[in-house]
Amino acid sequence: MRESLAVIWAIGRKDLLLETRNKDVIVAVSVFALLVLMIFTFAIDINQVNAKLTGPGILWASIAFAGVTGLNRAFALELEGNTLEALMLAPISRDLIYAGKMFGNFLFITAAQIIVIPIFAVLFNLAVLRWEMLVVSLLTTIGFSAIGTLFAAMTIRVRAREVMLPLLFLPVVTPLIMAAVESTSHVVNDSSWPEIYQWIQLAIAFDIAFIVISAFIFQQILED
Amino acid sequence: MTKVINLIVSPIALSAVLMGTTLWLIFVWVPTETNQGAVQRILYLHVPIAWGAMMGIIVVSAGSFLYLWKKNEIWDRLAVASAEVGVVFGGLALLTGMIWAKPVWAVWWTGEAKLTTTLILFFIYVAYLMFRAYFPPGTQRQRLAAMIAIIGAIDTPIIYFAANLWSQAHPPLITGPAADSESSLGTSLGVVLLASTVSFTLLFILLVKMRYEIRKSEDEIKHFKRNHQLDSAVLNNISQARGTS
Amino acid sequence: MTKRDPLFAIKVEDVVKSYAEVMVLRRIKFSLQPGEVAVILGANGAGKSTLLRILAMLTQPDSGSIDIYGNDIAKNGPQVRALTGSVLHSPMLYTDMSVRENLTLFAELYRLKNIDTLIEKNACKVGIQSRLDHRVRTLSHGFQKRAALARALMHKPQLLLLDEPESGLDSRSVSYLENVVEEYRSSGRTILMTTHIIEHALEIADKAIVITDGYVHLESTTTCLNKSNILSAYSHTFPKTSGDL
Amino acid sequence: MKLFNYGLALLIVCVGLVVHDLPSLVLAQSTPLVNGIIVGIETNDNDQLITFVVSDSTGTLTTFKVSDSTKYGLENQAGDRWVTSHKDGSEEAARRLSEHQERFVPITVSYSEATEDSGQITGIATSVVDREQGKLETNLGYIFAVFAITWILFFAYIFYMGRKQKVVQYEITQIKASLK
Repeated sequence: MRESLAVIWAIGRKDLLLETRNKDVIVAVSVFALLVLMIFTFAIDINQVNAKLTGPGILWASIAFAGVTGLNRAFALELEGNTLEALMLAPISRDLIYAGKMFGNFLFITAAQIIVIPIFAVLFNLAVLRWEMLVVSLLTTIGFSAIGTLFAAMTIRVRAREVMLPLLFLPVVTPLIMAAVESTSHVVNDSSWPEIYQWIQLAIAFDIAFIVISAFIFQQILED
Repeated sequence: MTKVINLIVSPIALSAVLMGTTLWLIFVWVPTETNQGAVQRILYLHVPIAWGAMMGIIVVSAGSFLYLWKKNEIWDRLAVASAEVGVVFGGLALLTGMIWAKPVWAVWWTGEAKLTTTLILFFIYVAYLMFRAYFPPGTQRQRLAAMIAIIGAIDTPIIYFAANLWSQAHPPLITGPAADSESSLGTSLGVVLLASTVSFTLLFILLVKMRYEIRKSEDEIKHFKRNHQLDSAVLNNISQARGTS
Repeated sequence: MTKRDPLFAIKVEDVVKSYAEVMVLRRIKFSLQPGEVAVILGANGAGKSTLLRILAMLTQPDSGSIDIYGNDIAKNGPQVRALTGSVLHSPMLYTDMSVRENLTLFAELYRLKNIDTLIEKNACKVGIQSRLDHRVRTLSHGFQKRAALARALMHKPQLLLLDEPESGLDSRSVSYLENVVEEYRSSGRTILMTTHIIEHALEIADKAIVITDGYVHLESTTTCLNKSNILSAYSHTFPKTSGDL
Repeated sequence: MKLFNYGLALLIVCVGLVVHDLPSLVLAQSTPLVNGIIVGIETNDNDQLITFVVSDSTGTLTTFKVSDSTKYGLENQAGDRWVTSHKDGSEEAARRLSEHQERFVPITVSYSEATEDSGQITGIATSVVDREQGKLETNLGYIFAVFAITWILFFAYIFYMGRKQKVVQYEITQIKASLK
């Protein structure tokens, strides 16, 4: 167990180290998300009345779209020097590679959210910075990185990778996006915990289901 | 003579006769429903088509699962054939449902759970087919596609649950009178619906079978090409062995 | 859980691998004893690299079985990978990290102890100690390959797989490679490499395996081989009809 | 191409049946009806209903005036049906109708004395009830659309598969020829 965690940490730390060198993913993800937010503030005339109604949806739509681009980048990084194969040569089971890459992706999306959510709060004038929001974004990010890592690994050899990943990713994560949007709108409406909780439950169920499936099938994805 | 008999008892002829009978039942035999009027006849088409789409998804995931388990190409062929036919049925189910909803619910689309689930599943299986088209050929493609199909199948109940919860939070624009009010038709509705479901199930099976056969021929050509190489290789091998020893 | 079978370092039986319409490996069968330095020869596209990738467990064979030191690679993947070191076509290093960072990462993945001294020691073996803190991107191809070799040696694998290790290397790099080969031979460990430089292969290897048309055409110790009978084994590499109908 | 013929035959049967049966599908209607959802309500100072506007499935707006003889048969959300005439409950009528408007519940209005003024139809409602009868004429287009789209799509798919089959067949004959 401790050895496995060390391996996951080594892979994740490597992603972070590379990120500090070339700043590919976090910058791309957060700038993209902010751009989507900005376009929406032009497309929809945001005011006190409709901000609570439209804000949560816009926030998570922008994070989902930006997340996909980030996932694409994060795997492109392993493709450049064929390094994914180097990881595959190591005497570790393939689900540890999955867990390590997922950990790295989780950190990237989280970092992007740390930048995006406060700016969203300012642009839409909404009080999202509550502890419930922490739970929501944590669970959503786990789900995004679990599914995203899986599909990013699957689409590595696909011709139109940049198109194929969102096509697979977005429909499958729809329930998670619904859960995130609904619980965020409960958060901005100051709802009580039980109301948020039913959506949190959905997110938890989704995360558990897909982490288990992904770890189960990731074994077979990498080999051709 | 035998050719004529074969044609008469062939599944295609049977399907055509059944479909014709179904059309007769829908347009002539069954009385017009009083709540919705003639437009209710769409039901006899929409429900069996939606059923076909659902069947497609079940067959895709079952075939994919069996392929991963048994590694037999038969199951992969079955999965891809029924995915393609299922996407046709699914697209039609969405279209016919939308056209039906407009006069009855006064909108083309609402956020109702079944509709949302059908739409998302349609997208997942479109992505499945596109993935197969874009991925370089080989066993890895079949394996990964099978995994996507299974992920889609596992996602289905979660999507339905989420969509249901969502539509409770945002009451759908209109809850359908078609769904709620009892029909004035009684058993005749059931008879036509059953007949139509049987005909469309048969049509589904026929289409899947046809797609499957094409796929099988394609695979045979592929295998033949390999084996042809094998023959020349065997010859070379023999001559080489003579030359060196 | 599995005991090492001292008789064979590698035992490959009936391995088949095909990509779409091309069957790359048809029925590969050979074995190596511990301590042997073997070289796989064959024309371009004969399937040398594919075979090495299968042995390194990057590619799954369609059928056939492979034992490495008594471990079935289909069942004991991680154990086999711990016994194997590979340098394949590309160096497979993170170009934005230094050599030391790369080696540290992989040492951690291989769960090695005393990583720092290990890195220094292996860097000396391949003559890269002066470049340890340079980013891989800034290094020449030869140094990148040496770094890849250092990574493959770190966990003292019993079996070393090298895919055209001398391609693009200068004479200094090649001499480091030869030292490694000598060290392996003297310590009773095994090397399997591919190459297209036949003279060099005959010099350093104990055994040659010639693959033509997806079969092992010739499996022989190098003492009774010379360049001409290997080339005659090559001559039937391209059958007149291969690939076409 | 068996399946091609099959699709063609079905298309002909389908079109034939629709044409043959057209008269019986168009049921004559004795009183003019409008089905649709309420898009506007006007009340007087005593909250009594004066007029309301209904949008039918084609988006046509019809304004209805109410008279004392107008009959209501409207259910509330709980499903209780409230039946009365305008004379006895014009405030309740306004309440129920605005509730229907909020919930987008479709209603059926039969009316008399329709006048058309610059495209705007105005009628005097004789009865306002929860949707009971479809306005059958407007539906035929939808049925036709559904059946046409369904069969055209199936037909196109069968055609696509037929093309594919032809290609495969051609390749097989090529292989057989090359073997000889």
